[in-house]
Amino acid sequence: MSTLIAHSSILIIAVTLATAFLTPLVGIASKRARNTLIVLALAFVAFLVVALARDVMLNQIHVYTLGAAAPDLTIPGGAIVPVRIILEVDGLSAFMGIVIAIVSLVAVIYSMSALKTETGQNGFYTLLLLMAAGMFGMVFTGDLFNLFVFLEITSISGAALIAFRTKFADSQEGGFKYIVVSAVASLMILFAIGLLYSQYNLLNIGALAATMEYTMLDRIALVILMSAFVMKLGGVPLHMWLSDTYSVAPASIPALLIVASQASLYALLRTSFTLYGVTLDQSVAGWIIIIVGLLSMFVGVTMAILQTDITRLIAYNCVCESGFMLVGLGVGLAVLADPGALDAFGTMAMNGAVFHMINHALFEGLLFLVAGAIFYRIGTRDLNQMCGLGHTMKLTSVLFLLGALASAGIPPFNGFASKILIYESVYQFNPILTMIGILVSILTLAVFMKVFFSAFTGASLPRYRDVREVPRPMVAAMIVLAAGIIFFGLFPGLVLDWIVQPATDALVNQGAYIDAIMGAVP
Amino acid sequence: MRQFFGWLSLVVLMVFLVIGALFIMRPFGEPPSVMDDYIIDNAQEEAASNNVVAAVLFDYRGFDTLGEATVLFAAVTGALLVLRASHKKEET
Amino acid sequence: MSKIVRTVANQLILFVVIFGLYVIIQGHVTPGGGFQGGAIIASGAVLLIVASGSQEIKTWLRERRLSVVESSGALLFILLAFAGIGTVFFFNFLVGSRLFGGIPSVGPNPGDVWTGGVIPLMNLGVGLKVMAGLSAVVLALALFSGGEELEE
Amino acid sequence: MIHSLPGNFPFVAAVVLLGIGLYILIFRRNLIKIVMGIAILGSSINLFLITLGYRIDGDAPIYTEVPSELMVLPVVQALTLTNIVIGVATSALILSLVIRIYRHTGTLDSVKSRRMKG
Repeated sequence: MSTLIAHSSILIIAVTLATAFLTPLVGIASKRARNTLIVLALAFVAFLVVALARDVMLNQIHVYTLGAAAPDLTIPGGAIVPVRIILEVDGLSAFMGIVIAIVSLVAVIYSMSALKTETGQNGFYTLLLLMAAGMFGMVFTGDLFNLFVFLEITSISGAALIAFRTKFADSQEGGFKYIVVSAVASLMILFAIGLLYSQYNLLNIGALAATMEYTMLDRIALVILMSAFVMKLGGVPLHMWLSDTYSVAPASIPALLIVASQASLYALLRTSFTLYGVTLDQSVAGWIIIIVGLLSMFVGVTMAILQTDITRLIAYNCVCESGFMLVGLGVGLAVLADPGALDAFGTMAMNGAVFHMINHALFEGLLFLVAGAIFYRIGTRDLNQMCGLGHTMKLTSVLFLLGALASAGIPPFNGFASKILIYESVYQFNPILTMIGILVSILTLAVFMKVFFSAFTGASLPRYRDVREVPRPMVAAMIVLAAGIIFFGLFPGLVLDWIVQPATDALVNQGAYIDAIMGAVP
Repeated sequence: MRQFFGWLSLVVLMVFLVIGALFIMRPFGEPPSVMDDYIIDNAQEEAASNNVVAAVLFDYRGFDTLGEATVLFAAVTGALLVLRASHKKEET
Repeated sequence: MSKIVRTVANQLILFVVIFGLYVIIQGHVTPGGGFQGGAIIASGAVLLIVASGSQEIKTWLRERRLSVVESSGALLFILLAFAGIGTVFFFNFLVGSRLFGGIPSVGPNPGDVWTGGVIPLMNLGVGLKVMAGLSAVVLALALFSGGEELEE
Repeated sequence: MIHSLPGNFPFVAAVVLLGIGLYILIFRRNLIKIVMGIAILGSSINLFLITLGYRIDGDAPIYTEVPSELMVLPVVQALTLTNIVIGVATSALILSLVIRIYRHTGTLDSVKSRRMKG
């Protein structure tokens, strides 16, 4: 068991990858065998993630040097810096790993019945697994260039998945947009990596953070990295691609795309907190992130009001909710150098934001799955054509209401638990931010109530008379997410203590991250 | 139109950063080489390869190469997926 | 294309494949490697497609078969990486053993193919993968722009 | 600082390519040209990376019978190789998407073919 845990960080990525390579071969022989293989592999990966997360949160940062004589031999004898690729899993990485494992498992189970009649399923599941592997790689790696490679894996497989419905031109255009944005963002990231490499001849994040001299060039690299990651996660000046791509993808894919954009958020945090950290005065960067977050909240909610397409509406809601995370994290970043303020409200703000990340993945995922279920039955996403669906799709409408209330931050659901943390702490930083946040939440509630009453209640239309509930595996996938929402809402303290607090501690504690790599140096 | 302005601001930012970067870069031809010197000196013993680039690709940074092969795999799968026929009925 | 072009292409393909294999197998001694060699062989496939047309090629080569080869190449690569997991994933476990285990003397020396540990084997896997993958994409694009949709 | 400009000329070449790529990406509406823009952008980054690793009078990092004292940096060459393959993969996927879009809409103009509002 201890051997398994020692190798678990690489096994999580490699097993997912190997399953993806195996899927086309098995899929030719038998569909059933392929589906079993995928579910078993992902369940095994989920088990490994939980075991690894438990180990990381109880003991210490987990380091794995690929290709060295021993996993913890980060710096070979005779060298003074790490030369090999090192996987480094701290609290935040483990937290993200849990999110990715849950959502990808749910997405696979949902797709198995939602796509039963489609062609090209082998390719679909291959790409889905590759995307999961790419996200695992992004959050576990401790190497900048490796991060870039896994970002590319995630975005290329994501673009192909968005374009999966070959019948609609929209899908292809959405995929095209996504891949153009991703290609530009990742090339910018590579440029910044080149700038850092030219100065220090290093690629490892921990080693770079230890030797960073904060010259002008480093600041330029920071700005390029930050704008590229904001572009990838859909922050406001660069959010236009988001609604076009999320709305045209097959139902289970937006849930994964949300997690992919959160992996980009993770990368943003890694660069700003760990790579640059407290030595660089981060209050300017913090304020930039806060402003991006505020704009995201505002634009997201106002654009959501105008939409008549249900998935586009949810996509704009995603922009809005990621604004909350950015504000919380920006406040944390702005006071990072000030221990008193950090203790008073900075840690709490980051707790709220990190907690909101997992909540966001749960409730937005649920909303997208519900929208997919509606599309599965009635074949349209247009809100003007939906009426009275609640009479026949009772469970779906209840699940939609649940997701909507959680998104608007109504107690006792999970959105409330994380938003209240953000409100309270941000109020001490700047009261105006909290007021804007509450206003945006109320508007979100209004948007979703409008959708709920127009689509699910009212007279049932004759043409939707024989619309039935969706098949059982789809319902099961949605119920898993709904159970998560209720559980996280009822017991926020438990979640905070177990997974959120270690993640925030890891974020703040730059020294521990560096020591795990450079500790061998006298 | 808004997209245009978003892109434009991005470009202006990039151009300034890059021009700034040029003047403060390390001089061409004299890069620092902490990590690379170790690899050049030890590649023949550790990876048993005369070609140092191959040693970096498959030994020191083999995981990157695996990722790169995966990118190509994903792109090929995606291209075949995008170009496939949808004979059967679309989901309704 | 005319008969001359087709005949020449059919003869030339042999040399292209041999050169590609050479680049793959010598990857750890001379400039080259799996990616480069695979791309060279795939360019041979492009030559065939251009010379004889995608309709003729598809009677004996379909992109589905190529994608099976591609998966196998990728699996070979990742299995070789897995094989080192006794110590660490991606550990070069063949160094010093009988198979490709020779260690070249330090400093300038003539290259020996029988070195490199797992590097030549990984080169082979990657070469197989790149060759099949690129040929499959080119073939698929050619068939699709010829007005045909690919089968499942 | 400015005196280092003539020596840094290879970086300037990379940045000029970068500018051309971005220009194409933003001001051209033809989808194929956008793909070209991305390819040029990728090439500029490749050029940038390779120039970072050059040492004056350095040889290729391969031990042959030719004696050599100094080798150029090998890691950055491996990174470039990786980026080249990634660029090829991106182009392959994006071109197949473009062909599909053309089949659907009959145009390659990104403004005419766009049905989504942004």
